[in-house]
Amino acid sequence: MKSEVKARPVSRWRGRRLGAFVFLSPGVTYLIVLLLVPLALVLSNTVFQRGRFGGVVYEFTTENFERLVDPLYLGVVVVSLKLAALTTLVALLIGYPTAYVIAQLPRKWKTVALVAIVLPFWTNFIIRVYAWIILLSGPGLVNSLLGTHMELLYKQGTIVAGLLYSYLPLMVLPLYSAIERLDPQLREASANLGASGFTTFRKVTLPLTVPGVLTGCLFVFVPSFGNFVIPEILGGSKSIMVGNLIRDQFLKARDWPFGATLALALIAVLIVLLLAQAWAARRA
Amino acid sequence: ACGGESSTSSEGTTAAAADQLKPNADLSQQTLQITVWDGYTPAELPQKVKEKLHVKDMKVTLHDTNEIAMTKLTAPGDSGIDVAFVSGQYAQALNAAGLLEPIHPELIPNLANLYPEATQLSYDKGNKYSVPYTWGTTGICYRSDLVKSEPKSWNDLLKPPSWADKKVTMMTTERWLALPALKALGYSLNTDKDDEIAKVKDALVAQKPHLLTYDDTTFGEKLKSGEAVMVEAWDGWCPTTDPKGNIKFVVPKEGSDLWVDTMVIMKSSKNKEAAHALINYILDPEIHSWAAENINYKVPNKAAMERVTIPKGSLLGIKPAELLNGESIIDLGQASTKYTRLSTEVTAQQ
Amino acid sequence: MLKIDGITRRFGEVTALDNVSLEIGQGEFFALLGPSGCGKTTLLRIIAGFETPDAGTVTLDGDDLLSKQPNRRPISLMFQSYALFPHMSVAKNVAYGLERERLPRQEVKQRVGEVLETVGLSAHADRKPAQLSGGQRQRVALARSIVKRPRLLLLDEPLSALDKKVRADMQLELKRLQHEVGITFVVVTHDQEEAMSLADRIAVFDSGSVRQVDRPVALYERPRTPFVADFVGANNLFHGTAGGLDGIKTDDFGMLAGTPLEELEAGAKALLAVRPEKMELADESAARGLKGSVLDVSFYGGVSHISVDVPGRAKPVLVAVQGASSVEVGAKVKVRWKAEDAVIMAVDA
Amino acid sequence: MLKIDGITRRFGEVTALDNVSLEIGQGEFFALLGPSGCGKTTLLRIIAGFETPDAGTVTLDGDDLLSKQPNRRPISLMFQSYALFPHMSVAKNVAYGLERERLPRQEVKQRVGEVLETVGLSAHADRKPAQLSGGQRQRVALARSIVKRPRLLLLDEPLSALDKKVRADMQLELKRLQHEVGITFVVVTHDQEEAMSLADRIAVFDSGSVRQVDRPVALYERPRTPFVADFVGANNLFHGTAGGLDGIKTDDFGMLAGTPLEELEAGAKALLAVRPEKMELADESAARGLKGSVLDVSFYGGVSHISVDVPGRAKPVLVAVQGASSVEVGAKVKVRWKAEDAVIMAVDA
Amino acid sequence: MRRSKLLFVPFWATYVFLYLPIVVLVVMSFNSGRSAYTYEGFSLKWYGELAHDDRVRDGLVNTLIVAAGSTVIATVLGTLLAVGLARHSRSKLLDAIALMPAVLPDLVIAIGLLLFYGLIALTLGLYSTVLAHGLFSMSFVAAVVRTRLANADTSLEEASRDLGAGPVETFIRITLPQLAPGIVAGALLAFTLSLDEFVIAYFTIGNTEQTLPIVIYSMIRFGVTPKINALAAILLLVSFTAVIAGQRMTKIGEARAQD
Ligand SMILES: Nc1ncnc2c1ncn2[C@@H]1O[C@H](COP(=O)(O)OP(=O)(O)OP(=O)(O)O)[C@@H](O)[C@H]1O
Ligand SMILES: Nc1ncnc2c1ncn2[C@@H]1O[C@H](COP(=O)(O)OP(=O)(O)OP(=O)(O)O)[C@@H](O)[C@H]1O
Ligand SMILES: NCCCCNCCCN
Ligand SMILES: [Mg+2]
Ligand SMILES: [Mg+2]
Repeated sequence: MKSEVKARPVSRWRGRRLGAFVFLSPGVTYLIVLLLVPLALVLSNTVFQRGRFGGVVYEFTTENFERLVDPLYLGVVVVSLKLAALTTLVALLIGYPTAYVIAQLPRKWKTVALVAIVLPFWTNFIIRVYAWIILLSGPGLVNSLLGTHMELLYKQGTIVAGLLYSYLPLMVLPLYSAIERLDPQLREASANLGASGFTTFRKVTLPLTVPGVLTGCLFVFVPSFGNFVIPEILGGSKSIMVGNLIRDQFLKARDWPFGATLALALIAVLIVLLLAQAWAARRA
Repeated sequence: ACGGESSTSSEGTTAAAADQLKPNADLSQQTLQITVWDGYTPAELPQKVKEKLHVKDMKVTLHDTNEIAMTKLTAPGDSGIDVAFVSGQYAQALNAAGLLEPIHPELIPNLANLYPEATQLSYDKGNKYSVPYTWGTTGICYRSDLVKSEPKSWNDLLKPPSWADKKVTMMTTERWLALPALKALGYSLNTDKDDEIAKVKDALVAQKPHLLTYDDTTFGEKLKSGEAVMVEAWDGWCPTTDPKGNIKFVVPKEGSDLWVDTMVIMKSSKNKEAAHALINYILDPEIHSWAAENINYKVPNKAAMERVTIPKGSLLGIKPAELLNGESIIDLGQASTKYTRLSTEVTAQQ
Repeated sequence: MLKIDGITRRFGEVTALDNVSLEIGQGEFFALLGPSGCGKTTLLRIIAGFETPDAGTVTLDGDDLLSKQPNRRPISLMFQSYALFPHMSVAKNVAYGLERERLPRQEVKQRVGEVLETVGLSAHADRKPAQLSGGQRQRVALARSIVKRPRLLLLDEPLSALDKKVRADMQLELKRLQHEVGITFVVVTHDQEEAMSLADRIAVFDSGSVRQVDRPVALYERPRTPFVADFVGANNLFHGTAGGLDGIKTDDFGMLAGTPLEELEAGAKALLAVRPEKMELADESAARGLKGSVLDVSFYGGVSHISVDVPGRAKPVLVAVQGASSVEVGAKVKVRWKAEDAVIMAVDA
Repeated sequence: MLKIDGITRRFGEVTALDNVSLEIGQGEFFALLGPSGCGKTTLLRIIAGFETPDAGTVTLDGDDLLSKQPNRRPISLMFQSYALFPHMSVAKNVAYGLERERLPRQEVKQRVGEVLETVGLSAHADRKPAQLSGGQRQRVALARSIVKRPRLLLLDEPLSALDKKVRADMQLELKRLQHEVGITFVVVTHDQEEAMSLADRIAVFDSGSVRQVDRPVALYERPRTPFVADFVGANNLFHGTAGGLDGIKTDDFGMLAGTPLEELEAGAKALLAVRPEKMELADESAARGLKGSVLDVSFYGGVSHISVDVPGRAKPVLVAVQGASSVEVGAKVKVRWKAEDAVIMAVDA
Repeated sequence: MRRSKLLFVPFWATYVFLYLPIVVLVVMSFNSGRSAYTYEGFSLKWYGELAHDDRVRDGLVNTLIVAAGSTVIATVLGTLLAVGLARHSRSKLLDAIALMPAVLPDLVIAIGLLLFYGLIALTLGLYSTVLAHGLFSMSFVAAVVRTRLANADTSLEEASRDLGAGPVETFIRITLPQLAPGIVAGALLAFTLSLDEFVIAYFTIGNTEQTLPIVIYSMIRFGVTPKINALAAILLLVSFTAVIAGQRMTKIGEARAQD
């Protein structure tokens, strides 16, 4: 009997470890080899110097980190945060009701609506962004239709619209996935207790779909934050974002050490966000 | 100019001892892999090269910008590229990094077709590691029917008159972002002096509220549509041959640059004989003239240019001597980050 | 007054409710009784507004209910599967309905405290539903629906997961609510004793139709149809043909004594029903009664059930006696009853 | 044989199980009875392998169970909340366990058909759980766990959503399984009658501890602790001090007749319990008995409960009589009992 | 329950927002003129030009190979990862690492992989891009699937274990069907993102291959031409056809499963 008592925790643990191994090892191996090792390679550059003609000179320096705190770069970070946050907010505001309606649709329409969300994205990112130029530019469609000559492009608002357009599906899909599994009886119970549709949404549906909201927000916020193509094409590079900074270091200045340092800073911000997200999702 | 000297004599050329190449190597044992801008070589080039040079195979990779090409070429590991097309100052940087094979002139008899001026370009005097493919300058491209007065000075772009307010564009590729202000202020395009760069920055920041946008690629479209009336442009991309005939190009009185897009052979190439043969083939007037006729850039190839019939309004007529008035952009090594920083600081300005 | 008129609801091939009409008075305690799957939940869901009938109307005090949104109906429904909000504590779940009425915080707090006290969960106010046992969850669901004191309270198996003690307390509480607050109750229960003891009237359902609506004692003592006789309480049924005012004729047992509920045509098919507690177990040598042998004796606490195998009957005859019984399995006995304790009813062809 | 030894399980502050030990024999029908939240479900979940105890061991025929993965235990658990697979039809749900044993298709089909027939859901084989009523779902859950015929069957409130008729059928079926297949049953039920009639032995739980394990009749007639006396069946309890072999001394009623279960020290605190059905309702003028007036008469079908308010007692005395009662509310009566029908037990200080 | 009509406003707004530019693209693809802005008359000539463009065709084929390959990797690994993280791990750090590829700027991943592939002297090809796209797609799939696992009722899995199914079988037969809508959403996302991805593909693909975005990126430097619009229109047509065909197939599959 005694030996059984001892044997128990060990073998239960073994059972759990086996599960962990089966489920986690393929993905984790993949992450280590193709994410962590390459990231380590990039980040190891942060403490070295730019070679005279680009490339890396393996001499230790802290200069990159000193540059990092320059108000110039902080200003760019603030703008990026602002635009990304705004994009995320708008995406959530229109993405949530959309996902909600899709989740309630009859089964056959559900798939259709869902696929219709991503279908435009099976064309091409750059083509779609250019489509906005056709729409919004001086001689573009909107102005022709309205008979006006407004300058609609090259503004921060245009950047937000472009980011929104690019990342809205990343908001809708996780939200759909979260809303779809809610027990409809909970909404019924809420209505029965006198809650209006909106209150039910606020008090029951929304709190129960917080994990989906968090995932969607992360999916929209982060690539918006790190984007460089849209500020360039739709914003005319008049406001740049963190992504542009990093891109410029890697591709223009060929200052990989500083580019890696900026990337490190970005990753640090992301990790904080990701940890917060993981924490909030587990709590929800 | 001083930057040019220092880099041509830098470690690159001296360190990279030339391989022994066999003039009569069996090219059918070699393959070719080139990287080039889209549309910058004839689509049927690989086919023709295979037929003419009897190489086993030839493949073309496209790159969009010099910077991306540089990233691929400078990454650790074998890029697999034999011949790369990059602009002059990048060829200079690649060479300085020891990545280029010196050109073996004996394997490229067609070098003789080049204008003499094209062998004395400051980033690579004597074509030691690069062979020029196209060249040109930068100026103001404008709508003659929409401007109240013809632009003459870079200042017309930097401080646009009220009728051009928010109807001008600039390029952001950093050396070209700085060019108008550098020239307007009378500085060298290759300056690395902090105070001069600071003044340039002030000028560009002051200009920013009056810009339509920064644009490196589609400024021609914007002129045609009338969204912009004056833009900073490379000569070949200024659509002066537009049938409406209302687009003109001017090199401002303060002067401008001379840019060159070149062909280089990678040191890592295992097909160096074939690479030389390819460059030689491209310098053939019949092939090289294709570039002038199709991409509207002048080629530094006398024999080729003579074959070209120059359409009305085209800038192909600019003579090499005129081009040489422009200052060559050379790689500034460590100091080039100052221009990145300038570009960042200007664009980051809200 | 709640008036249900001609309600029909189909799910594909299944007709869950078939032309159901009921009238339930103000302040009445009304029970729905019927076999599993007969449509009870469906009816409650229609009244509450979560199911739309294919035909029929529902009015509350003359107002059409069906056209109202669920949250606008003065009705609380306790769900058979509870439907507790998993992200809210017990107290929050219970407070939910009150908060929707914009009651002052203090009042909400007080009423929630009271009702949790009533259902015996004061100590669990801060727990989440996942941290509760089955019966505790059911009590939260009950508390959540009664705390609102709506005009109409619909309870779907409200006490099925509770032990006898707690259940008795809850029953008392429901009665109190009915009397003090004057709420109308419609309660689904499979527990007949519960229905009998609590309800003013009971509707017996079968396959989507109402079979009988009556006061408990009448339902028990005067079932009008064989289904009700069989379904409500245990019963010993004998088939035969009407044989005058005092019995039926059977093939196997001859004439059996009983009292017809209504006049029956002689020769019509009829059913005679005797409750187990009206059955008497007599000695084998007794003069009257059907002969049989004891098959099984089951002890149910307060009563014992004795199954007696009577030759000629497929099902044994059930006899209930108070307390533990001393009769032995295998004993030869006779079962008999008084004519006034046996009910005779017509059988639909 | 299932041996549970010293099992303790805590959830934060709550001790759901506190050093529980039980031995359940091969082929035994064992019931767990206890108030809502006393730890019954937790115990079943530990046996099935979904909860790890903080201390204690569980062995089945000498093999340690706790070290086994749930799917390697020869045990079926029917979940209190059913846990039906929503994406599978009824038939698929039931077949699931058999398919895991890699039985031939034909056999699976046949056994699923049989068990669905047994639970009365043959017509619903192709429906999804969402298309079933509450009771139908419970029967699917029951079918799913019994179809495997495991060595040990754990049923958590298996029949709570069923009406009396279906429930009686299911009870018979469970009994049949026990006898024919020799399965050991551990059944949680809040239905005492069910426990009494089905179980070979019953364990009464309270707040995570076992209070008494006994055969049904013994448990009912000889409760060993006040908790059991009060919890199992209705009971009339009188507090007093031990007063010899034939009664207890009370403050309000003097000496009350009864039979002590064990010898009690004179003057020790004691409790006297009389079952309602052992109570006799006598005329006001009767010689013996406690005086009181009738407070309420409730009809429960087979029996009626009469509450009698006896001055000097907070709770009314409960009297059960068979059938509907003729006594009127307000009537003056006396309640009395025979000494051998009243049990006297010690009260822990 | 009746749904609020009000919710349909943002619902339709979303679709209008997503499709307006697409409609414009398609209309302009029939432009007989060269301008991207002014419609000069109907013409199919741009489609004709496209038909002869080998680069576009090869790019399309490569893109589909990369998208399909990476989606398969991502869906399998991402789903396993999501379940593993939700059921077998308490590590928040692991949670965060699993999300990183989805949220790191493409460029950082691209450069990292370029360095890594260089370090191990890998000869690049389509497969190196498949692996790279698999990386970020896996992360998206895992995250979407996890939103379904949160708060999930574990008693179903317990019931399955109880009925004799091992962890793997339980996963396949019970967990997976529960997760299906999440997995489908995740796979859709993965496929979509890969179809569109430019930067990482650019740096990780072999020198002889190109994906469509790379081809388009170089075509588009001079702005949109109707030829590119025509390409977009054809892509849309292909997508619609694929989706409708897919719908049909699942319907037939379902009908079969019913028998
Ligand atoms: N996950 C949990 N966290 C905290 N407390 C819990 C948890 N699960 C159960 N409990 C508590 O443990 C006690 C025993 O719960 P259990 O479910 O075993 O009761 P039960 O006897 O089955 O009751 P019922 O008859 O109401 O189903 C209860 O008080 C319950 O609130
Ligand atoms: N969504 C549905 N689709 C198909 N059939 C359904 C659906 N909902 C209920 N049913 C069927 O309708 C009938 C009535 O169901 P209902 O839930 O009203 O029964 P109930 O009387 O509440 O039973 P129980 O006492 O078992 O809860 C049942 O036969 C059930 O199977
Ligand atoms: N960046 C170099 C400027 C010269 C223009 N060359 C671009 C080639 C694209 N066709
Ligand atoms: Mg029901
Ligand atoms: Mg329980």
